[in-house]
Amino acid sequence: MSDLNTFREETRAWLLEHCPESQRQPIVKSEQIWGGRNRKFPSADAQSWFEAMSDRGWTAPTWPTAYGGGGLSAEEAKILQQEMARLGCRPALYEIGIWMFGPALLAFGTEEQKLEHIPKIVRGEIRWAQGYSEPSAGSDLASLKTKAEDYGDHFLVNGTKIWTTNAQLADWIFCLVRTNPDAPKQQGISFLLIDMRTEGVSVSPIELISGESEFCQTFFDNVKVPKENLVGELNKGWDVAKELLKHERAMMSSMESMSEKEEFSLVDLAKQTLGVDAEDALNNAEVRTKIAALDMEMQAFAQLNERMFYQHKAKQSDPRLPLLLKHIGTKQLQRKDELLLEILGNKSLSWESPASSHTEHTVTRNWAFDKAHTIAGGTSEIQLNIIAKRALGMAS
Amino acid sequence: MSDLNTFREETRAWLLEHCPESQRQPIVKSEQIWGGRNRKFPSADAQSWFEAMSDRGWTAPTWPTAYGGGGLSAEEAKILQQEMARLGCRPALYEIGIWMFGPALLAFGTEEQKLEHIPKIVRGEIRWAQGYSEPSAGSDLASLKTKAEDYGDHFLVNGTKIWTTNAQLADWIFCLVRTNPDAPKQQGISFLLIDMRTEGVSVSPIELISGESEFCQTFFDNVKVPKENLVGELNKGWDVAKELLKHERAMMSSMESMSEKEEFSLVDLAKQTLGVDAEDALNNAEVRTKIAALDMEMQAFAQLNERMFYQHKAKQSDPRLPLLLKHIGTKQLQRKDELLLEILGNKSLSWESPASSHTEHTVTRNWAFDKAHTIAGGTSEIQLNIIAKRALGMAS
Amino acid sequence: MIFNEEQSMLQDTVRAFVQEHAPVADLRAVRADVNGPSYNLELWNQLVELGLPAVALPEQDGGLGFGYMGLLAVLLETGKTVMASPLVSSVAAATSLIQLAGTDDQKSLWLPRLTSGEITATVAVQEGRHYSLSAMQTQLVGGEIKGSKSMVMDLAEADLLIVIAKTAEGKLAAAVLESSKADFDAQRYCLMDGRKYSDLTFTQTSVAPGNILGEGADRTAEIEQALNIATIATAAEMVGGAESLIERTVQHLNDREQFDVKLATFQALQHRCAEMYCQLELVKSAVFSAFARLDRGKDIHKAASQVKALANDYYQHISNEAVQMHGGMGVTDELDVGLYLKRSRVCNQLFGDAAYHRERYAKALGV
Amino acid sequence: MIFNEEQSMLQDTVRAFVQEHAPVADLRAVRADVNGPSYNLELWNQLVELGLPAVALPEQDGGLGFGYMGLLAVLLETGKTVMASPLVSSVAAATSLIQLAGTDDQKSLWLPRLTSGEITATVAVQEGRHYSLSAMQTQLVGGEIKGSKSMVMDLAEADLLIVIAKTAEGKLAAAVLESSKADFDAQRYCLMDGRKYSDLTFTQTSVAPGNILGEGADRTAEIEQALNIATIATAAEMVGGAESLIERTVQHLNDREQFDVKLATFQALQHRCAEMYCQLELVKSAVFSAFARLDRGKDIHKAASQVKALANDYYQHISNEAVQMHGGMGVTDELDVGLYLKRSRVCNQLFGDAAYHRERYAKALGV
Repeated sequence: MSDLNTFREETRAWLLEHCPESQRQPIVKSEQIWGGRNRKFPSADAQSWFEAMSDRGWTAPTWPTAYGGGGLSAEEAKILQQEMARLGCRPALYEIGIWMFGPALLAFGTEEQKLEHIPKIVRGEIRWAQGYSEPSAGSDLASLKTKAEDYGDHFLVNGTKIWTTNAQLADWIFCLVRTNPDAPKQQGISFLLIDMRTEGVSVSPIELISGESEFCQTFFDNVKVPKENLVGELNKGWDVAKELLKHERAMMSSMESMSEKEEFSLVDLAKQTLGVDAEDALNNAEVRTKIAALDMEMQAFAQLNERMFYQHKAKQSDPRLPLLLKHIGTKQLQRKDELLLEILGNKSLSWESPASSHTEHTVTRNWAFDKAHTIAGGTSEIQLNIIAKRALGMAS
Repeated sequence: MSDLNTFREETRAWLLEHCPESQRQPIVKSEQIWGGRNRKFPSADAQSWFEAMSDRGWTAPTWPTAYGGGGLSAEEAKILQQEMARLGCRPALYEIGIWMFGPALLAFGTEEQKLEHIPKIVRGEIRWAQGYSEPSAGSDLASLKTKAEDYGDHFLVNGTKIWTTNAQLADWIFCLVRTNPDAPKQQGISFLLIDMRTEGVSVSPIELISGESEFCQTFFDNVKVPKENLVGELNKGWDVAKELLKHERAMMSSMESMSEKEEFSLVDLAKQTLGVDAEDALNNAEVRTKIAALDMEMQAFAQLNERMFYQHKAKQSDPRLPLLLKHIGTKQLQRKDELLLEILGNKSLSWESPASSHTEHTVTRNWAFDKAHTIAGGTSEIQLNIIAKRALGMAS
Repeated sequence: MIFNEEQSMLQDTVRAFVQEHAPVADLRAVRADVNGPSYNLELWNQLVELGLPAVALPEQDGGLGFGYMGLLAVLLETGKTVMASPLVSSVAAATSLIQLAGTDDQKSLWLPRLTSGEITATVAVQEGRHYSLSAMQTQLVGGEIKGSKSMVMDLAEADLLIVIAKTAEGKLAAAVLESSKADFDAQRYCLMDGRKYSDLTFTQTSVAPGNILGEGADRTAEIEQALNIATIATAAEMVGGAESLIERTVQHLNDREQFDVKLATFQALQHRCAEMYCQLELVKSAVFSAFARLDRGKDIHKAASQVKALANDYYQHISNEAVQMHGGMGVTDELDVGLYLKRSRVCNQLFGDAAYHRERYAKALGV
Repeated sequence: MIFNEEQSMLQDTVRAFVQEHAPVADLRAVRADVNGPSYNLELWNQLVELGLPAVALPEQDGGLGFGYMGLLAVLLETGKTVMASPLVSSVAAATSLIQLAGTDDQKSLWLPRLTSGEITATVAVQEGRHYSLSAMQTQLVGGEIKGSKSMVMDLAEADLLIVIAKTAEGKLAAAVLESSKADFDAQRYCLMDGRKYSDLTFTQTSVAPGNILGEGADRTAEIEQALNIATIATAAEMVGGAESLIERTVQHLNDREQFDVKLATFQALQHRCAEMYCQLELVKSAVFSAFARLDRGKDIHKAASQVKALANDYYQHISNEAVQMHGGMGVTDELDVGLYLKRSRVCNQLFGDAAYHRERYAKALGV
């Protein structure tokens, strides 16, 4: 029996022993475990499962054991993932420290920085936020204005970051700041770590059109940041950001499946709704056509993903195809939302009115929230630019 | 009674006397009278009506009598137009010399040039063609390459012009040519008149996707053009072209009504077609929606035109609205063509097969021909640029 | 097809008033007060002082004689700031119903109080999820109403409630109830446009014969006409909103720089804005045409469907584009664009969605 | 969902052959010869030598066993140059019909001659203006065919004509006629794609029992399956055409300068090309999925409608955009884009237009 087979069997046995039955049910958003000084566990089972995993470093399976990681090879990590999926084990920890920041710090951080921050990420003791976007920068990230001035042993940071997800819950934030105002855009930017408890840091939530808010604006008013919190070289923060960005896409897609947003099948909801109300059958010839048209395209999108999967398996991946996913997927999602609104009619016009059901509220809230999907993480306009240039080779 | 009222009565009487009954029927394309050395009249009535009009200079009512024009004031010309419309008199002469070139020559030509060319236009003796576009220039007219080199008493012209409408029938052509290759684009261009009989001029027809062709490509191979055929100053041809362009739009819209293209009502044709074939009623729920949707938009376009008319009457014209017409109108026309094709099904796939009727052939030919409408006379892309900048004031 | 001098002056007056006194912030205040009125009563009283409840009606009915084109001028302006008011529920819908379908006695009883602004009224017509006259179930038989109604506007503020129902013969009838005294169940709720709506249930609500418009005569045609008026009035408000959204979006793109150039210089955005502007002027022309037909006494059955279907689809498109072009800030509640977006979806459902009106229009075309 | 090694090699072979021997100019030659054959017979013979008529069928039926995915590989490539051939009429439609619906005797009578390329066959199914199986009127009762058929492909070149008709019980039946000997009226004509089609009238055409596929057994399901195969084969050709059009358009925009910059740098054009490319990869994925299902023996009723509706709409859009982006030259016959444009409209009508397939798909969804 090969080593990997041994590893698989041992892992399976270990998971069966340490993952309580309750932690092998599909997870709901409210039971996700996020890190942080003030973290809370939804249940004793959740805490014991988390601690078993983090003790082995399996919250970050491939990270070096020197920093508390699991030290697994890529093959072993894959087996761990497969076995967890097979048993239905919940992810032990949700953290952007795990998904994005940790890998970048491992690549660019000093030994001291790694020893200081990585173990706390693995053990979920510190929750990280991301400070990239600024109110006036939009898609042009490199035009950021938050500045960090050199004051000898520390930087003095002034400015503001927006879309800092759950910043009110975060302990630390990693930021892109301008350290050389005279250099061309991307060349005067550094990557800085800031403790949210530092004097001068404040957070205010952003209310979205959907009424929800997990986003914040974070303000820095004469915030002193020790020099040792600089990651990578001075004015070379863009390189760190690029490394981090590589992990963001992977995270975005895993977030999708993890966030467990309550979604509805277009066809199922249409059948329920159009079928029940006899009067609605009268004017749904057009709606019926729209349902068929959209469902066909959504199937084609699923088939595109499936085709990419088989290409990947055969090591014949077409590098152009991944460039299409975000634009197509988000546009379809918004079309589906609009069509569901049309089908639900006046019951889809609120996420709180007593005249509508939970399902109707959810459809409506999704509709509003999903407007952000064609903006966040690279606007559709940027995606189309990229497709034109990189997939089609159009001159720029 | 005012002078204008007198003029109206006299004009009406004169028209009644000189316009034969046969020339007061709606005109069909084959009976339009175009000028030219080889012009032919479709009937004796047509000839007598043409000669009566041209003798009075009323083929060009407002042009000075010194050059053979009618010498009418704007008010009188309007009355003539109204009375002709009231009696249903056919236009006496179709000529781009009348519509576009004459007005520009009157503004920029020398006395000799006017005396030479204007009377022949008024009397329909010379047919003019326009030589602007070039194969490699597209919408960027000013990048034209046809060159006219100075050889003392004459220019030597080499190059090619495309989309020269009916050039095979024209006697003369007015051209934009490059006389200074070193100047920035628009500043090295001159406006030149060329006799098509000159050695080195040749014409070849362009076949369109609709199988039709009234367009040509015209070639100039070492063509000697006397210096006196330069209109306006050397290298200032762009000014003449701009003057001419002002008259082009007016012509384009009057051409629309004059060209009498056989058009079909979407709704009428749909009723005939969908009603007759019982089997087609089965899958037309979607088509029915499309008909309603497009008809609504076509109505709105008619209402936009109507609103502009009333604004104009009240001297409250919104200058942004005319900028919209070409884009909206041509797009709707193409949508209508596509929908008619969809309705007619496999009977709409040819303009010559014995399996289809005259109506079906015409619909199909229109479909193909109308693809040119969003390209010719300013592409839709240029139109949208203009709307964004001039109507909406978007920065450029 | 265009405003006459009086109508233009009226538009100027209303524009000045709305821009100064009823900015979008006013709607936010209405929205925040979830148990409060559906519109700012004080602002409404000021509109009453301007005579707006009487604007459309002829002088013999106590109106100011601006014609419905006058009401159009008003709605285009209030739409620009998504101002909440009973202009659609009371002025366009209920007042037209009484004027068109009422007997002389009924008109003289109610119209003066409506045109003076002493009272307001609203209409209960929609049922279930989607507005559909042909699918209407509520019955008015033997002097009693039975059935349920959804999405009734401004009910708590209205003195009169006009219920549209079907007679035993399948004709339409309109019953005028005093909303505070009549016997029915009402559930009041906010929708995402920040305004208040009610769902009603009538188990056996009695109506006196004198409270049925026309007092027994068949008023189906008049009721349909009044609802068509309410339909195009809704569309008029939507056109005002769409116009304002395009202005705001162009302004944003002209102000905002990215990659060292103004966003407005990006050709893809220019073309999309130009397309939106084409849509705006198309639907605006259709709206002007419909109101002009109305004032000329012509039928507006087909026109109403044309106008509402176009307004629904175009405003939906324009509000989506406006949010997208405002970027990240476009999805925050801080910016006003989201309020237009939500109002557009509510308006979509008032007096018929686009599919309903396209179906009705296709029928009118005879296809 | 992707080609295996053999299928990829087959695609490479066909690509090399088509690009070298069957450029778009070949279709022009076919078109110019209005009374000539519907495709270049010499080129077809070369495809026969490559074994293409046998590509999809399993070895026990005389096929090469590439599966239908092999046929997909072929059609994507021939589609790229809008090559005229009987691949859809004979290989995808008629051969599948016999293989699926024929008795063992019928299969051994006809399949070897079809797979060897000795003969070709075609199918008469469409009637009137629009393809619709449910609306089919042609009857096969008492051994006689009565009815008419439209838009039959490649009839003059075909040795066998398979007529789809309804039985007295309303089931589908397929009758195999020797096209040169059978008694029916045919009107042959060119369509704008340059190929030849025929409209047929059957007054009382006799069919021997042995010439009815299945010889009396109900073959409705098999006939529908074969027609679904022809449907997705048509879509596969369309995807090849659309792919080539996008390449040509991008090439043109990269080559052509206007206002001193390459056309390809205009953002509005970039975005429109990017959208076209998204459409292409979506429909291509759907086509791969449908052929893969077919080879796995799964039902493709819904998949066929999905694929054909998407191919119709996308290719229509892409061909319109390609003409527009080629500017003035795009509307001349000199450029090839117009040939793709016209072929796309002909393909739209073959085996069902988009509205037909959306309707069929909606029914399959159960809405």
